[in-house]
Amino acid sequence: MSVDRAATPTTPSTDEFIKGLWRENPVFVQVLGMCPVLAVTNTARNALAMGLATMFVLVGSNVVVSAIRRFVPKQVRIVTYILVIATLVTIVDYSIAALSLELHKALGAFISLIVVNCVILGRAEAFASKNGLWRSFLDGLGMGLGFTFALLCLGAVRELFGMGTLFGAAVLPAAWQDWVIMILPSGGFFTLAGWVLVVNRINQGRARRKDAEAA
Amino acid sequence: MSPDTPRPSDAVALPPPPPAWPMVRALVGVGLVCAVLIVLVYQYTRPIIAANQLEARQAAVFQVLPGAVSSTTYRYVEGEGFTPVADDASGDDLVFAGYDRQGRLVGVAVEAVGMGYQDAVRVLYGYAPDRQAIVGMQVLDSRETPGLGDRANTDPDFLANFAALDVSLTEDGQRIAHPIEAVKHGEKTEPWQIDCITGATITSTAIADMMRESTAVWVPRIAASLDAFQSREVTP
Amino acid sequence: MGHRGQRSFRHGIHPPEHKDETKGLAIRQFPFAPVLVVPLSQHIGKPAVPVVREGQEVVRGQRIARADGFMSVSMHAPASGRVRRIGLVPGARGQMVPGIYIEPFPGSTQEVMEGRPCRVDEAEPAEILAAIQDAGIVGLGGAAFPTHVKLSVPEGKRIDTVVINGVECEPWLTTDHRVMLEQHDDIFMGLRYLLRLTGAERAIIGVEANKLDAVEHLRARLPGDLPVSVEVLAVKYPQGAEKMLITALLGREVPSGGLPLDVGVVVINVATTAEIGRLLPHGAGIQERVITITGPAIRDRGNYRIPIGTPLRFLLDTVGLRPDVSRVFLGGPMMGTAVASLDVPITKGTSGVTAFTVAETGPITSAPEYPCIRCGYCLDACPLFLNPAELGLLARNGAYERMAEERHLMDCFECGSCTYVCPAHIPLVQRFRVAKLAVRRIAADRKARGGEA
Amino acid sequence: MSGVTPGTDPSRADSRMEAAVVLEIGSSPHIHAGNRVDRIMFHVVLALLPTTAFAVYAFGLAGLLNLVVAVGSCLATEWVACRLAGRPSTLSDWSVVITGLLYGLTLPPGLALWMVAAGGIIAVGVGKAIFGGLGFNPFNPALVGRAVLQAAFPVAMTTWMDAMAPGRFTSVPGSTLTFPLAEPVYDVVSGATPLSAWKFDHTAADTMDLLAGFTTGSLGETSAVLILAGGVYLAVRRFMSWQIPVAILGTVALASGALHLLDPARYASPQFMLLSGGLMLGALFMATDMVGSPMTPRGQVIYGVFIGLLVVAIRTWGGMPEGVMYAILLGNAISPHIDRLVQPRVYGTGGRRGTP
Amino acid sequence: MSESLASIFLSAALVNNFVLAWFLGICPFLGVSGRLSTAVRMGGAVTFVMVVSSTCATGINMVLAAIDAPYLRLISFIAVIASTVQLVEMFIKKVSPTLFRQLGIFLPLITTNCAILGLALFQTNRGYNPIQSLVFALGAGAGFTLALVLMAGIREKLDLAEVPQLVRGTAATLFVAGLLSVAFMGFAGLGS
Amino acid sequence: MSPTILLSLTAVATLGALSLVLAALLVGANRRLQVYEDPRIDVVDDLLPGANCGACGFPGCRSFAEAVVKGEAQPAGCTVGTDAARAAIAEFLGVEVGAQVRRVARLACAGGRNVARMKARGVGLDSCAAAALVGGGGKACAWGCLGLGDCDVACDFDAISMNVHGLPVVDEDLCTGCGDCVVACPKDLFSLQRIDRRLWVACASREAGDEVLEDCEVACTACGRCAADAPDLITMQDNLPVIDMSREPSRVPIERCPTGAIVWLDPDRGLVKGSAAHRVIRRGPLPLSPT
Ligand SMILES: Cc1cc2nc3c(=O)[nH]c(=O)nc-3n(C[C@H](O)[C@H](O)[C@H](O)COP(=O)(O)O)c2cc1C
Ligand SMILES: Cc1cc2nc3c(=O)[nH]c(=O)nc-3n(C[C@H](O)[C@H](O)[C@H](O)COP(=O)(O)O)c2cc1C
Ligand SMILES: Cc1cc2nc3c(=O)[nH]c(=O)nc-3n(C[C@H](O)[C@H](O)[C@H](O)COP(=O)(O)O)c2cc1C
Ligand SMILES: Cc1cc2nc3c(=O)[nH]c(=O)nc-3n(C[C@H](O)[C@H](O)[C@H](O)CO)c2cc1C
Ligand code: SF4
Ligand code: SF4
Ligand code: SF4
Ligand code: SF4
Ligand code: FES
Repeated sequence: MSVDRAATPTTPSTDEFIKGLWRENPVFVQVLGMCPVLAVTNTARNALAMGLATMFVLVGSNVVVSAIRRFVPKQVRIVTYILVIATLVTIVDYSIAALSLELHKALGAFISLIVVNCVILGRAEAFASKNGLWRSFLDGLGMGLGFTFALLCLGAVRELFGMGTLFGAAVLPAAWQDWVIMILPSGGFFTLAGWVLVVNRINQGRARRKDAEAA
Repeated sequence: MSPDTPRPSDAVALPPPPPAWPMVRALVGVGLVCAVLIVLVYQYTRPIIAANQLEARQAAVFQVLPGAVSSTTYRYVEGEGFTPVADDASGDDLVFAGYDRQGRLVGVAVEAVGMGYQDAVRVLYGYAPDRQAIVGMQVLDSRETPGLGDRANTDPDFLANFAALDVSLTEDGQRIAHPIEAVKHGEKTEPWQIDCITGATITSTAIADMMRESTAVWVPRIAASLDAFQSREVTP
Repeated sequence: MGHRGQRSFRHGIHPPEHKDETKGLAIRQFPFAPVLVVPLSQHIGKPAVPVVREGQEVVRGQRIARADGFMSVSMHAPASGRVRRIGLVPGARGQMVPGIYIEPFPGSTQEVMEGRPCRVDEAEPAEILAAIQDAGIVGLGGAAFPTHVKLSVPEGKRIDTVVINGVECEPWLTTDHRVMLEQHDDIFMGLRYLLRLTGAERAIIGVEANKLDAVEHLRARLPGDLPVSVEVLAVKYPQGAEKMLITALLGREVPSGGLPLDVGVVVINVATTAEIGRLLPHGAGIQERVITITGPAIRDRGNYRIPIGTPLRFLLDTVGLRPDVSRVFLGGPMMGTAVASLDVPITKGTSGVTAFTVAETGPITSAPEYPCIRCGYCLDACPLFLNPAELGLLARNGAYERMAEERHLMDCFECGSCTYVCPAHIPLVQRFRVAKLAVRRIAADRKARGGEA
Repeated sequence: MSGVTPGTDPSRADSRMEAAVVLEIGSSPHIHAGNRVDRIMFHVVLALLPTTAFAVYAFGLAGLLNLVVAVGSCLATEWVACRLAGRPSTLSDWSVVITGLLYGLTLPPGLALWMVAAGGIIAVGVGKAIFGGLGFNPFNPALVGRAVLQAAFPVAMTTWMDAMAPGRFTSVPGSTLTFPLAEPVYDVVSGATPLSAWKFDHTAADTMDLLAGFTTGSLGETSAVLILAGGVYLAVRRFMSWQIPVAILGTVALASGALHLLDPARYASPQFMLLSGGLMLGALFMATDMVGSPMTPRGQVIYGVFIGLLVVAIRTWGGMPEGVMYAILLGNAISPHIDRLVQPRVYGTGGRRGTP
Repeated sequence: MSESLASIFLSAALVNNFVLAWFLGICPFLGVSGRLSTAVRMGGAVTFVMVVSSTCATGINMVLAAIDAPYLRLISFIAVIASTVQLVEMFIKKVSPTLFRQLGIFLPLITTNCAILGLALFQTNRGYNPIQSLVFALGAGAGFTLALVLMAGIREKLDLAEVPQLVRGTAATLFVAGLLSVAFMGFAGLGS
Repeated sequence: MSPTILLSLTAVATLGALSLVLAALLVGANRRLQVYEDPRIDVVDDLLPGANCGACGFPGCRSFAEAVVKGEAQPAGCTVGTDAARAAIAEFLGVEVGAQVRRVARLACAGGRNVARMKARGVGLDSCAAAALVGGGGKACAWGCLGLGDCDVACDFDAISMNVHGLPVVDEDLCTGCGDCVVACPKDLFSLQRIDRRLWVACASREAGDEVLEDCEVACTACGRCAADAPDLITMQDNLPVIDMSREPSRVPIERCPTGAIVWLDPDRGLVKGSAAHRVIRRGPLPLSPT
C-alpha cells in the first residue's frame, strides 16, 4: 500500500552533508528554527554556543531516530521523537550550566527551547525517519553547521554594530556610536531580513549565471 | 455509515486500527531509556552546577559587601528571626551575611525585585549595620535596554550611589529615617538620594523604588537581630 | 452645485456640464445618407430576423425584420429605398454584425408607412406590450434594452410607480432636454400607455435642476387626468442611472443583483416614452431618433432627428468636423464608446455623438499613472458605495474572482465616476470592465467544463 | 420638425472632412477632474512651509542643517531605490520631499547630522522602497525613520537644545557636526521637553508658550498655531481628510480631560496634552498620510480614536514621556483591519430597501 | 512576585509580546501570517493549546515538586504538550476537515512552537500560581494572535503591492516584523 | 540504596507511567478519532505534477487524483506530467494508463502587424481584453488578433510567446492544453485541437471577397477552393472553411489557397502554406490606415 517515496537514494551521501550548509540552509532557505536565531544572536558568543548546542542535539536526535525508526509506529512518532530530543536537550542544558553559569544565563530559556526548534523535529521527521544512520548523521551535521553558520552571521553583525565588539573583544574605535537597536528584538528581525536579502541576491546571481551558461 | 468510515467503492480494505502493543512498546521503551539517561547526567552535573551557583552567589555577596570573604545564608521566619541554613537553600526569604577575614560581620546582602523599563529587575544590595548604610548593589537579572538600562550594573557613576547610601533608622528602629529616593542626574544633594543615569531614568527610579521598599522591610529586621549574625566562628 | 433642498443620491460627481452649447437649439431633421446601415441587433437580446430580400424595395417605416422571440424587437426601414445587401455591418464595439444596407431613393417624399394603430383607451395591456415590441421600441436612454421586456411584470410583482428618466446627467448631451421641450404631447401620450400597461398608480418625471425650463414647460402642460408629477433633482452625475434615480426620487434602494421591479418601479427614458406616445397611435415603428451632435470638434452642433442607420462618416461630413479631432464617441464623455471606424451607424441606443479634439484628450492620454495613494476620492465618488481603490488593486493583480466574490464587482455599472476623480489617473473603470468580462468568461468556461467543483 | 436641414449650405463645403482622420480609441470616461498626485503632494509641502520656517527660526543653523540633510538623504535614497528597481525616478512627485520634511521635523535639533542622514536612508529605504514605493508602504516612512533612530540612539534622540537660543544663527552645537558613526558629545544640553518635565518632575509648561512654540522639543513640535494653519488649509482644499485629526485631537482632549478632572495633580490638563509634544504635527500631517490610514470616513474616525487613546495611554502610563510616534505606527498597523471591517455598505445590500 | 493579573496579561500581550519582544513562536508567525483568515484560526489554536499546556504544566509542576524530580520537567512538559497537541489535531481533523485543511501542516508545528513550551517554562520560572498561569497563557495567546493578525493584515496588503522581487517573501515579512517590533516598543512600561 | 539508583527509580517510574498514559491516550485516539482517507490518493497526488492547471478537466491535481483512484478518470487524463509518471500511477493502481491524444492550443489568425492593418490608435491599458472593449481594439479586421498578449500572460507554462509581428506562437511541446488562453482571448481565436490534426485555418474573418485583403493580406476570401479540393474534409460555413477534425487531414486543401489562410502546421517547419499563396515579405508593420 505505501510507496516509499525516499526509497532508493540516488544522491551521494556527501551531498546530505553539503546541502545543509547553503542550498537547503535551515535558516536562510527553509526559514526554520527562527526563535533562537533571533533571540540569542545579540552577541557572537551566544550565537556560537547556541549553534553548537543545537548541532549536538540535531546530530544526536538524527542518529537515534534513524536507529529506532523501524520500531516506532507512525501514530506515536512525534511523541517518541520529542522524548528523545528532550532527553538530549536536558543533557545539554545541564552540561552548559556545569560549564558556565553565565553562558547558561545568557542563553536563558532558549536552551530548553531547543526541544521545540523546528529544525530538529523537522529533520527527524523528514529525513532521519526515512534514512540510514550514516546519512542521518551527515544530514544532522550539515544542517547543524548550516544553522550555526547562520547564527554566527547574525550574531557577529548584531554584536559589531550594537556594541562595537566581536566575541567580547573591542574591534571598533572607542568613539564608535553603538546602534542599540541591533541588540533589540527589532534589530534581530532587520538583521535577518538583511541576510535573507544577501542570500537571495547571491542565489539570484547564481541562477542567472546558470541560465547564461545553459543558453 | 458514520463519516469516519467511508468505504471506497472499489474494495480497498480500510486500514485496521493501529495495533496498540507496538505503540505502547515504543513510547514506553524510549521513555524509560530517556529517564535513565537524564538521571545519569543530572547526577553527574548536579554537584558541579550547585558549586557554580554557590560561587556566583558568593561572588555577588562579596561584591556588594566590600571586605567580606565568607558568607552564610540565613532564612528569616516571622516570629522566629534569622536562622542559618545550607548554602544551597532557595526561597525569597533568604539573606546572606558576609564576614571579613577576622570573622566579623561586614554586612547583610538582600535581594530586591521590581518592575523596570521593560521587565522585572532583580538586584542584590549589601547593608552594613554598623554604618547604617547600603554599601554595594549589583543587578542580578534584568532585561533592560542594552546601553541604557543595563548600564545600571556597569555605570561607575551610578554604582557610586551605593557606596554609602544612607538608610539610618528612626529612633524607634521601626522605619527608615530618610527613605531612598531617585533624583535626576546631577541633582543628588543628600546621602539617601540616588543620582539617575541619563537616558535611563526609569530603570534608575525602579531600582530606587525597589530598594526603598525592600529596605523598609529588611533593615529594621536585620538591625533588630544583629546578634543572630554575630555568632559566627572564624573559618580559616 | 449642490442645490440645497433638492433631492439627490449620495456620492457621485460634478463634471462640467457643457450643455449650453446645444440646449437652446431646437431639434432639426437630418438628411438621408446615400446608404443607411441597419444592424439587426440594436438592442440587448436576440437579433431580429430579416423579412426582406436583397434588391427589394422598401417603404419608410415598413418592417424589414421581425423579432426573434421575446427578447427581441422588430426593425423598420428608416427610409424608402432599396435593400442593397444583407450581410455584415460594422458595430459600434468594433465587431461585425448582421445587418441590412438600404439605399434611400433620392427625391422620394419619404412618407412614413403606418400600420395597425393601438389605441390607448381600448387596448388590453397585452396588446400594448405587443405593440411596443412591434414598434421596435427599445430603451433610448442608452442601454437599448427591449422596452416590452422591461414592462412585462412577472407574476407576483407589482409596479406602483413609473419613473420617467429626464435626468440626462451625461455632460454635453441635450437630447432628452429638447424632447421634453418639444414633444410634451408625445411624452404624456406615452405615459398613458405606460400607466395603463403597468397598472401603476402614479408616474414621476425626474429632471435635473439644469433643465428648469423643461420642468416648467412640462408642469404647465400636465394633463389633469394623469397622476403624474415632475420632480426637480440636484445636478449630479450619474443621477440618470436608474438605481440612482429611484433612490433620489423615492428613497428606495434596488437590491444588489436585483431590478427596479423588485422595489415596485420601472424606469423609462423620456425619449422612449415620447416614442411610444408618437408611434403607437399610428402603428408605426422606429425609423429615426433624436440625438445631440456636439463636442469641440464639431462645427455645426445641435440636436437632430436622425434616421437610424446613418453612418458616422456621413453624419460628421454633414455637420463638419475639425481636422484636429482625436476621438469620436457615441454618447457623452462619461459613458460613451469611442469608435474605431466612421463606418459605424447610428442605432436606436445612440443618444448623441460627441467629438473631442486633442486639446481635450491630450491631457488625459499623457497624464502619468501613479500608484494608488489610497486617497479615497474614488470611494467618495462611487454612487454604489463600492471600493474602487481596492478593486483596482485586485484587478491589477488579476484577482478577478476575488473582486466578484468579496468586493461586489458585478454591481459596478461602469459609470466611470471613480476614474474621473482618481488623482493617480488609474484606469479604474476600464479595469473593471475587463474584470467583469473575465469573470463571465471564467464562469462560462467552468460551466462548459462540467460544473462547479 | 422645425429648423433647417444642415449640410446643404454650399458655403460650408470647405468644412467637410477633406482629409481622412486617424481616430484615437480610449475607453470612457473621456474627461477627468484634473487633479493629480504630484499636485496634491506639492500642496502638502506648501502647507508645511510655515512650520519649517518657524523651526529654522527657532533653532537656527542647527535646525536648518538638520532639515536640509533630512530632505537630502530621503531624496537621494529614493533616487537610488528607483535606479535599483529599474523604475523611472519618482522624485518629481513631491512625496519624498514630504517624507523628508516631516522626518526632519520630528528630530531633535542638534542631532548629529550623520544620524539624520542614516535615519533618512532608513525612512525611505526600509520604510518605503522595499515595499514598492509610493502608495505601498504599510507604515509612515517618516516615522519609521524616526522610530528606528529612537531605538538605535535613545540618548541622542532624547537630548534636547533650547529653542530661541541666542547665537543660534551663527553657530551650531558640537553634537551636530559629530564625525560620522562616532558618538556625539553634547555641549549645550538643555532642560527637558514639556512632556518629560511633566512626566518626571510634574511641571506643566505655559499654554501660551506651547501655542507660540517657545519650548524645547523636536524641530516641528514647537508652534501649534502654524501647524494648525497648514492643516486647515489642506483640509479645506480636500487634500487631507479632516476626520483623522479631529478624531485624534478630540479623543486626546476628552480622555485627558476626564483624567485631569479625576486627579488634576497626577494627570496633565487637556490643553497641555493637546499642545505639547508631537501631537499637532502627528495628528495633522502624519496620521493623515493616506497611504497608511483607512480609506472610509468611518474607518478614519476609528483610526483617529485609536491613536488618540494610545497617545494618552502611553504618555500617562507608559515608560516614555511621548507616544505619538508609536501610536501612529500602531495605527498604521491596524489600518488594514479597519479597512477590512469598515467597508462602505454597498448600494442595495441590506439596510434601506424599498417597499414595493 | 505577586503581580496583578491585569499587569500579567498586559505584559504578556503587549509590553513583552511573545513574538515581537521575546521571539517565541516565530516560525508560525512567519509561516501562517499570509492570509488573515488562517492567521486568526492559528491564533485561536495556539491560544487554546497555550491554555491547555499551561494547565498541564501547573499539574506537572505539582507532581514533580511532590517527588522532587526537577530534572524531568522539560521532558514531561514537552511530552505532555506534544501528545495534547496531537490529540487536538486529530480532534480537529475529525470535527472540522475544513479547519484542518486550512491550518494544514502548521497544526503539527504548534507542537514545535517555542511559544507553547516557552510559556510553560516561564510560568514555572516565575512561580506563577494556577490562576496567574492561566492569565499568563491567555495574555500570551492574545499577544501571539495580535502579532499574527497585524502581520497578516499587512501581508495581505503587500500581496497587492509592487514589492521588488528581491525582497518579496521572507525578507519583506521580516522587515515588517521588525517595524512592528519597533512600534510595539511604544508599549514599554505600560501596566507596571 | 545509592542516591543514583533511587533517583533512577523515581525517574523510570515517573516517565514510564507518563509514557504509558500518553501511549494509552494516543492508542485510544487513533481508534476513535481516525479519519479515513484513501491513502492512495496521497500517493497519486504526489506523482502528479502539482501544476493545478485544470488541463485534465478537474479543478486541481488532487481532485484528479481522487477521480483516478475512484476509477472515474484515467492516468493519461493528465497531459502535463511525464509519461513515466503516468505509467507509475497506472502501475501503482493496477489500471490502464488510457489513451488520450494530446490537445494543444491553435490560433485561428495569422494577421500579424506586417500583413494586417490597424485603423485607429488605441490608448489605455495594454491588454487585449481592455482594447477589445473599445471599438474592438482598432484592428481593421474585426476578428483578428490584437497582439497585446493576454494569452501570453495567461499561459502558466510559458508555451505562448509573441513573435515580432505581435502574433502569439504556441510551443507545442510546452502547451499542456489547459485552455487558459482559450478563456483569455477576447476574440476567441484559440481553441484546443488534437495535436495530430495539422491542417488548420489560420483565419477567423467572416467576410467574403477580395475587399477583406485590404484589412489583412492573409485573410480567407471565402473563395471556396479548399473546400472544392477536399469536399469530405472541408465545408464552407459563414464564409470560412470548416475542417472536419474527426478525419485524417491531408495537405491537398492548402495547395490552391490564394492567400495562404489555410495552412499545414508542420512540427518542424512551422506554418506551411500552399504554392498558390502569394508571398508577403514585408517585415515592418503596415501603416495605420486613416478611417
Ligand atoms: C529603545 C528604547 C529603549 C529604552 N530603554 C530604556 C531603559 O532600558 N531604561 C530606561 O530607564 N529608559 C529606557 N528608555 C526610555 C527613554 O530613554 C526615556 O526617555 C528615559 O528613560 C527618560 O530619561 P531621561 O529623562 O534621563 O532622558 C528607552 C527608550 C527607548 C526608545
Ligand atoms: C451611469 C449611468 C448613467 C445613466 N444616465 C442616464 C441618463 O442620463 N438618462 C437616461 O435616460 N438614462 C440613463 N441611464 C440609463 C438608465 O439607467 C436606464 O437604463 C434608463 O433610464 C431606462 O430607460 P430606457 O430603457 O427607456 O432607456 C444611465 C445608466 C447608467 C448606468
Ligand atoms: C438579463 C437582463 C434582464 C433584465 N430583465 C429586466 C426585467 O425583467 N425587467 C426590467 O424592468 N428590466 C430588466 N432588465 C433591464 C435592466 O434593469 C436595465 O433597465 C437595463 O439593463 C438598462 O439599464 P441601465 O441603462 O441603467 O443599465 C434586464 C436587464 C438584463 C441585462
Ligand atoms: C496629508 C498628507 C500627509 C502625509 N504625511 C506623510 C507622512 O507623515 N510621512 C510620510 O512619509 N509621507 C507623508 N505624506 C506623503 C506621502 O503620502 C508619503 O510619501 C507616502 O507615505 C509614501 O508612500 C503625506 C501626504 C499627504 C497628502
Ligand atoms: S465605475 Fe463602478 S466602481 Fe467606479 S464609480 Fe462607477 S459604479 Fe463605482
Ligand atoms: S481615487 Fe485613485 S488614488 Fe485615490 S484611492 Fe481611488 S484609486 Fe487610489
Ligand atoms: S490571440 Fe487573443 S489574447 Fe492572444 S494576443 Fe491575440 S487577441 Fe490577444
Ligand atoms: S482556399 Fe483559402 S481563401 Fe479560399 S476559402 Fe479556403 S482558406 Fe479561404
Ligand atoms: S523555533 Fe520557535 S517556533 Fe520555530
